[in-house]
Amino acid sequence: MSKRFELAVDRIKCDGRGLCAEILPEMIRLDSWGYPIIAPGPIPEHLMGLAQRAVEDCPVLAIALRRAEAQKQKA
Amino acid sequence: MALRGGSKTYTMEIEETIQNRVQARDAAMRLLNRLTTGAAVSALVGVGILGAVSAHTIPGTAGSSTASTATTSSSSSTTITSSGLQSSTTPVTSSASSAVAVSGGS
Amino acid sequence: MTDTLLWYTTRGAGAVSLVLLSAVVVLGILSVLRVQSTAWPRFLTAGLHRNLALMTLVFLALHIVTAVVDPFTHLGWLAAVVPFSSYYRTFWLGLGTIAFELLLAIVVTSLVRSVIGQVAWRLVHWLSYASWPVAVLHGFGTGTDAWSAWLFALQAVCIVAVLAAIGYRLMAGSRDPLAAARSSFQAGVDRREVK
Amino acid sequence: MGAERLASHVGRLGPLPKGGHSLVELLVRTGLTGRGGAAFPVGLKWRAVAAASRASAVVIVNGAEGEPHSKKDRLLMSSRPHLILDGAFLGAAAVHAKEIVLYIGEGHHAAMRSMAEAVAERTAGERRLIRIVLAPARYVAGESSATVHLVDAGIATPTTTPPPSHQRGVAGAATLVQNVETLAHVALIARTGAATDTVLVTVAGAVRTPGVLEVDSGTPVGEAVRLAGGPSEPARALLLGGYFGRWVEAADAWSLPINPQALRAMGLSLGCGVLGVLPVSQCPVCEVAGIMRYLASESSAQCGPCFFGLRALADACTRIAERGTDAGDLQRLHRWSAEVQGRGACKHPDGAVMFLQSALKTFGGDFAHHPAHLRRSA
Repeated sequence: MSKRFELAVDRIKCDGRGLCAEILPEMIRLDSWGYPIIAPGPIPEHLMGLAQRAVEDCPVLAIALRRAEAQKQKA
Repeated sequence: MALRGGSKTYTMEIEETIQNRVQARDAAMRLLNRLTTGAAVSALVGVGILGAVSAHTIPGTAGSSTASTATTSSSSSTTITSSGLQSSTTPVTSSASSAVAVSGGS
Repeated sequence: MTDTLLWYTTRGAGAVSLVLLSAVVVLGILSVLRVQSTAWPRFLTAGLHRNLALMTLVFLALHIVTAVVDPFTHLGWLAAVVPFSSYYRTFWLGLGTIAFELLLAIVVTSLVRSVIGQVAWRLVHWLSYASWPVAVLHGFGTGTDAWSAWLFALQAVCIVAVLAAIGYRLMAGSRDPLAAARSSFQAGVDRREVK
Repeated sequence: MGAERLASHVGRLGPLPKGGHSLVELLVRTGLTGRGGAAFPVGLKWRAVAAASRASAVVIVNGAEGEPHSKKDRLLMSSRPHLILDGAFLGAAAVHAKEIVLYIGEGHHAAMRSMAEAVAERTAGERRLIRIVLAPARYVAGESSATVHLVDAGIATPTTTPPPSHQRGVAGAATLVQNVETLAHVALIARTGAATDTVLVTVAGAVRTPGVLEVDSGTPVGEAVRLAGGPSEPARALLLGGYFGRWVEAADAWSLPINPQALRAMGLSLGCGVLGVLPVSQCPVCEVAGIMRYLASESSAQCGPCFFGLRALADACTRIAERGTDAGDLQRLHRWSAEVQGRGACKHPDGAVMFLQSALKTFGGDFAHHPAHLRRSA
């Protein structure tokens, strides 16, 4: 439970390169202008590897993994 | 009401495209692995081929004995720059070897 | 016998490294240009760029190690690390050392990009445009005798490919769709001089 | 109606009381919320800044007032500057700040002069704390991370949150960004020990005497409109809370209480306190299209979804306004506004989209059967 992560996009850094949506289409799609729309909620275990890949491959470091819990506390 | 209907068809569209995009992703991942492996193999083969070509184009040609004598002679006189020594011998073989180069390259 | 084998391997690995490095540079530029198609997603360009860059290091290692242990050249390990410290072809070999160290810096910073941050990473990555030409020069300078014809042909191909990619990039301009609007907005709310 | 001098200010209200920790708890109890638009609970914000302060916090007194119809902040600055300064000093003491920045819209000349003169009347010790910074006249310049970015780097564009300004603001220090009216309320609460019972609103649009009013909390909207001379022609709807606010049909609007908490309980918001009256003579679709165009042009073009999304939404609104209703455009409006929501570094796209969604709800019929014409505000 404590190891649940979700994806967070830095909207200012993101310039719509779209690699994340190519790598993880299960959770990320692009809007009409090429910017990612992330499915809400924690990343399922079997997609963690791809999610990590999406984070590492972002050319502008605009997407990151963060603890799902921290978000819940805030909301 | 238009909104309800609209968003519903839209989500269905998304479900469908997710499947396609997952398949495209998997195909591209396989392609990446194949291309990388292919590049590694061709690079290794390339080292072999280019090494061989390099051996052939060495002055006095392929004979490894000549090459090794060249090494020993130069190692005995390290202070003399070997580049000067070798380049002086090139004009004799250069035209022939460049022809080899062209045929080998194609 | 082993001596000459080493010597040939050095040259073969050097030439292969140059080809790989050129491919890496071209792929990097294609990445920035956001080249893609349905069968060729953008992460493929990026992934290949990274994989080939790591592969380049492997072949460069082969190139350097075989050159260093080759008794003919008497390089010693110092020459592989400190530029212009070898007796053998001091200048041209020094270029090779520089190119390699630049490349090493580029690869290492890329591996720790998330730690050092995007700005620092990008600054270092600009060194690619220095590393590649220096490597090409190193190839020209050290390619001996008739081998140079071979090498020249290979290098010509690499140079044409990279220059074409660079030219394409310069013509294409910025691919960030927000760049123009962003800078014009910022110009309107920039009060740095007033402060 | 000149600015109140320090002597009369002190004469009227008495000296500035001690604030500190007990004031923070008092603010939490009174439930005062920010009057800049976001309505964040003031006590909680002060508590957070104080916790992160390490005696080096910064207070930004936000008088940017970039909202096109709002006038209440500049009126307050030009008439009761010392009340605002009192609130700022109380804030600085409560969060252990080392600096107070007066952040004033560069077009608000009277407010600027009044605040500068008021500062000059204060003690040397107080003056040392204060710095005045001019805010560019753009909508987002008053957004809290943008105020911090301007003070820090000289560029009034929003920055990525988290971390929020109250944790990491000016030069990395915890920063309290507070609207001028909010600080004036704090200055009064600190003296009386009780919640303030008035609210500043700007009545705009189709009323006889548009302007700023101070009304008792809970006053019906209709009463405020009557105080502004009443509608100048039959009213169609009310825009409550400015451009990030909500549309309400005139018939439902008049009875709404002007009270932040009560409105919030009804799913509405007083926002920055603008009550905009739309007359029946004006086409709501065209009005909405114009405002969407403005909000799109005020995107700082840092986040793609905001810049492109708002532009596309404004374009679709304009197409409906100019060429008449199109089912495709209407559907796109709904889809895109859902897509854009929550996808900016700041709340600009969210505010614009909520405005649009409320318009689509309130003026659903107008959007569904709009003839081809475009009537800008007459």
